[in-house]
Amino acid sequence: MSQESSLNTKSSAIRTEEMVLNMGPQHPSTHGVLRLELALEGEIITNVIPHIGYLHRCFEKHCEAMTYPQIVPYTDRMDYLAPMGNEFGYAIAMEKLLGIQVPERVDYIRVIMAELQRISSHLVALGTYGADIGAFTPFLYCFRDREKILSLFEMTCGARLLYNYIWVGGLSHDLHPDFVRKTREFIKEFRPNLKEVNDLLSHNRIFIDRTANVGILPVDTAINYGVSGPNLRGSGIKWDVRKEDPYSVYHKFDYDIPVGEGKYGTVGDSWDRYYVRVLEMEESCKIVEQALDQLPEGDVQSAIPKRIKPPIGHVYSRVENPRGDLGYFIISDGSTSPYRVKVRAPSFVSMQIMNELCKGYMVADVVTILGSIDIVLGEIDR
Amino acid sequence: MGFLDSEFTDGNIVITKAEDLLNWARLSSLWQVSFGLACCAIEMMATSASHYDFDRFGVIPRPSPRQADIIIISGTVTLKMATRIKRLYEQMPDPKYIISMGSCSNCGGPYWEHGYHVLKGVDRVIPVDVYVPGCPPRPEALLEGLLKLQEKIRNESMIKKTA
Amino acid sequence: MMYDFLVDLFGNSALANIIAGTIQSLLPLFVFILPFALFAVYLERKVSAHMQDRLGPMRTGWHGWKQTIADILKLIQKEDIVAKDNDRLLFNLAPIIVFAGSYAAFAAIPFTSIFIGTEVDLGIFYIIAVTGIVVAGILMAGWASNNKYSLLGSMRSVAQIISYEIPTILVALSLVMISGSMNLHTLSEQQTGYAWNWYIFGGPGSELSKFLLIPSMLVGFLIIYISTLAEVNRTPFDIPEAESELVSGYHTEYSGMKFAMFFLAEYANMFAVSAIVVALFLGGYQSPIGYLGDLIGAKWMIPIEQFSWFTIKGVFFVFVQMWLRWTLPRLRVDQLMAVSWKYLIPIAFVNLIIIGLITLL
Amino acid sequence: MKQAEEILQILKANFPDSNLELKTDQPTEPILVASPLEIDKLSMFLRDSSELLFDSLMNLSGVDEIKANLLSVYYHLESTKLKHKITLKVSTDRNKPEVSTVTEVWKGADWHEREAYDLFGIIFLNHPDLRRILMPYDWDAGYPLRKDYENPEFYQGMKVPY
Repeated sequence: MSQESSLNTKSSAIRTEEMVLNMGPQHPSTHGVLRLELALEGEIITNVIPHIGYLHRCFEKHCEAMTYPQIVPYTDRMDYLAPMGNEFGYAIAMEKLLGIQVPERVDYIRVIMAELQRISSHLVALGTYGADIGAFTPFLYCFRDREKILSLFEMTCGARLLYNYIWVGGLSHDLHPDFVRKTREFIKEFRPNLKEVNDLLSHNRIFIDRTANVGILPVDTAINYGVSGPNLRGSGIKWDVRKEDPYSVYHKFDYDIPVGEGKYGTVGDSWDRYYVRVLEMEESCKIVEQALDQLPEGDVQSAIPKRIKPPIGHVYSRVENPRGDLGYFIISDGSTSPYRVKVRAPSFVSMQIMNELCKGYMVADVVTILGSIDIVLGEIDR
Repeated sequence: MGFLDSEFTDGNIVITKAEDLLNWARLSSLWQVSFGLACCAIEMMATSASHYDFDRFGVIPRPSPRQADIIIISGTVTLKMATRIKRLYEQMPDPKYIISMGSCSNCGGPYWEHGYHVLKGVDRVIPVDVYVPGCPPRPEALLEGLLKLQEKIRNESMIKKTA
Repeated sequence: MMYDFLVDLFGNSALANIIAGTIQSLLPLFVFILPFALFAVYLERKVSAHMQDRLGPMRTGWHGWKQTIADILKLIQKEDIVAKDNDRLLFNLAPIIVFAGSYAAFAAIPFTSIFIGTEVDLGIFYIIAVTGIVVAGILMAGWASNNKYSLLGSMRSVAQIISYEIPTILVALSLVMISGSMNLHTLSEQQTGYAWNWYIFGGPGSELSKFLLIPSMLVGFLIIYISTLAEVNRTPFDIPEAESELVSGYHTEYSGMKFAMFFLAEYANMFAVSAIVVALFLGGYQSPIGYLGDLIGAKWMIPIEQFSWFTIKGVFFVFVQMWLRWTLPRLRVDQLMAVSWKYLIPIAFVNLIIIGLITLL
Repeated sequence: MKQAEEILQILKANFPDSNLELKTDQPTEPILVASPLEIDKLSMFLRDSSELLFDSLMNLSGVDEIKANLLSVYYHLESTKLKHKITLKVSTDRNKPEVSTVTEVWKGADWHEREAYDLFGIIFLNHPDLRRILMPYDWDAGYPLRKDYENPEFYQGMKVPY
């Protein structure tokens, strides 16, 4: 009887319960092995708990056991969509610690490689984002163009994905004689292809409805969380390590920093973050063209030290990777391998805003928001 | 050995032909779990994309393991992930096949020595049919691995035990 | 017609009736639906591949034409998994119901002027009612799977199919008002002659009302095409099986042949809804340019020609469905509902009233 | 834009009791050494003071200084408005590694601190959710990045060494 009465008192409201939905580690749109624990009220998200570490490959432990040049291949495997950027960051940090000045040709080639890598990385981001929203065809168009960049890299250093190309103090190979011509050809045919993807995806009404006004990230929150790269710029602030903290020869080129403008919704929504990447590819093309025009002659291996043994001390240095501000913190104890290396991975930091962004949206929007942050699990877990 | 026994052990024409047909069906429609682990997953995606086109061989990605036939372990298997991979494998219906793609899932790859959180070879948790070496393997290498797997399936038999 | 012939063939007895009934009901399944579903899956893969700069299946036969046969043969060989916590009865029943529901719709579809499964006077009504069974099957599948993705997928699917049935019915109703019949055979017969007599161009006749009807009919055609897209869960309305969110929706837990049944039902359904659109608006099996059989005086050729025309029109709309799928992203579940309740239904209502007023003229 | 010395002067004026020290013997950037239990108040001041405005935590790294029997935490701060940077360091006893959390100040510190806890065993006092992050939740073989870490033979029945 008492049970019945207690039921009766509550019968005015239907008993509801939060549903916990486990997304991942095997799920088509978690971009790798991320696990998201979603608390749902119907289809509305009340809480998101990301669980990471499914790809923790002990990068930092390996650094402590390897010599300085041996670390380069391991840096490749962190953000495996932008290995050139990772190597670049490591080389810059080590050169700062060692006080090496690299030949100008090396700097130019590094910039060309890093920018081509940025294009290829953003192409993957665009393609997978389209696939997340349900349009599968742009994904294949993006991969088609990416293949062309990979063949440029292959021509230079023989590898398709993980290059071990940028060494401390130099490069592993000089450019192939055809590289300059082929890169120019690529950029010439890439621009119309990018427009095609734009027509198919960026300005598609359904795509805009799905992404505009979803997952709005205010600038203050973004900075407080330490978010960087296209995610931060999507919130409408012009902040790029290449301009704020110039490294290599970036100061010699003329390019813009695209920012989110809230064209179809609020500034800082998923569409803005997405579109900043599209615009950045165009800017990267500009940088590559200028660098190819100004490319000096020289030996790319003249500054490579025979034996790397930095003084006791520490260095923190950062570069603008496709996903944001990639920092290396290296402590040297005077031996041939570092005492401690810590990587500030941009995706690791950006991933933390998931909960902030997703609350109150629907299950489908989790995919939209996650895709717009553009994470790489190799970098988050290292 | 009696006549009937030899009919069944040596394989008669009807059984052999039926078997060929069934093997052909299995090998030309290998649906893959759309599941990527690490760097190799990007090469796996490139293999399914326009330039290399996995679909030519009848391989299409299925998001649910219940509807898949092969699982390509594409990348480093960590200890935290190993149990999930085992579960994923168990969720797949028989007959199922596994391609281990890349050094990491073959044997731990570059992380074999200091990787305190890396499983040194996915064959420590699930049985592997084809190993594809490389770090990461090129798409051509993965295609070659798939052809090897098809060869293996072609020689399977319902009656005769294969190794 | 066919039924009578078969009954005659087997001698007029109760048994003959049963045999004739069985043969007649299975005939479309084996002659048309299964081959069509196999062909449609192949077509989908080829169409998508060529739209994406790829080749698609190439290794099984000429340009991989045997691919779907291999797929089905493989699916038969697969282990049939029923997990411990699945509701065994419903889990096994669901694919059968879904398949039966989409298959039953073919009974009332007029393929030619002489062959039609059963000529029911309530043709449209019957098809809409019988495809409603699919909803029950999907809900069963989602519930019995005991999987959260399946449940969410089936809930979405049910909400979607029910919402989009309303605009479909409203548009069908406007046609019923003009033609005065619910029989699809009659409807097709009314659109005889040339393409100008199709209902999308206002139907037969040459009075003023025909020309007044044309804009309304075009609107009606668009509405019914969009809502049938949603009813068969195709992009941009493929939310129930949204791969990137819900793994594969309500059939996540199904393996082997049971999955194949969902798979074939989906493609059979694609043709069924296209067939309805064709029968209502595009003259059904009628040729747009007259019959060769009439021209050379071979009357027996006409049904064959009609069948070809019907299939061509149907497959064309199936092709458009595929084209859309590989071009457009998908909507979100609330936007999907908004499209139906905020746009399609009011427009369909207004359209219905306008058509009613015109027919009163 | 302020140099490390100026920042130290400002901090000394506002925190007269703390013992702050600027190490300039490094070949690259100088380090400001602070006390582990005061770092939260110090950070709050660094963020909010109108002269400093360190609104962004670039990096937070744990370091095992086994020779000195210490566990240290390095903070790399940056002001996106005033464009200056500073490196803070706190050191704590290896046997009782306790540091105040800065998650209140910079939300981005959350996962960095969890990572430092996971890999070094540094306990961040008042952290909202101090769990392992990269390693499995049931990992009981210690903190892998400590210099004296030894890998277990088995984890959940799987052999760990090669």
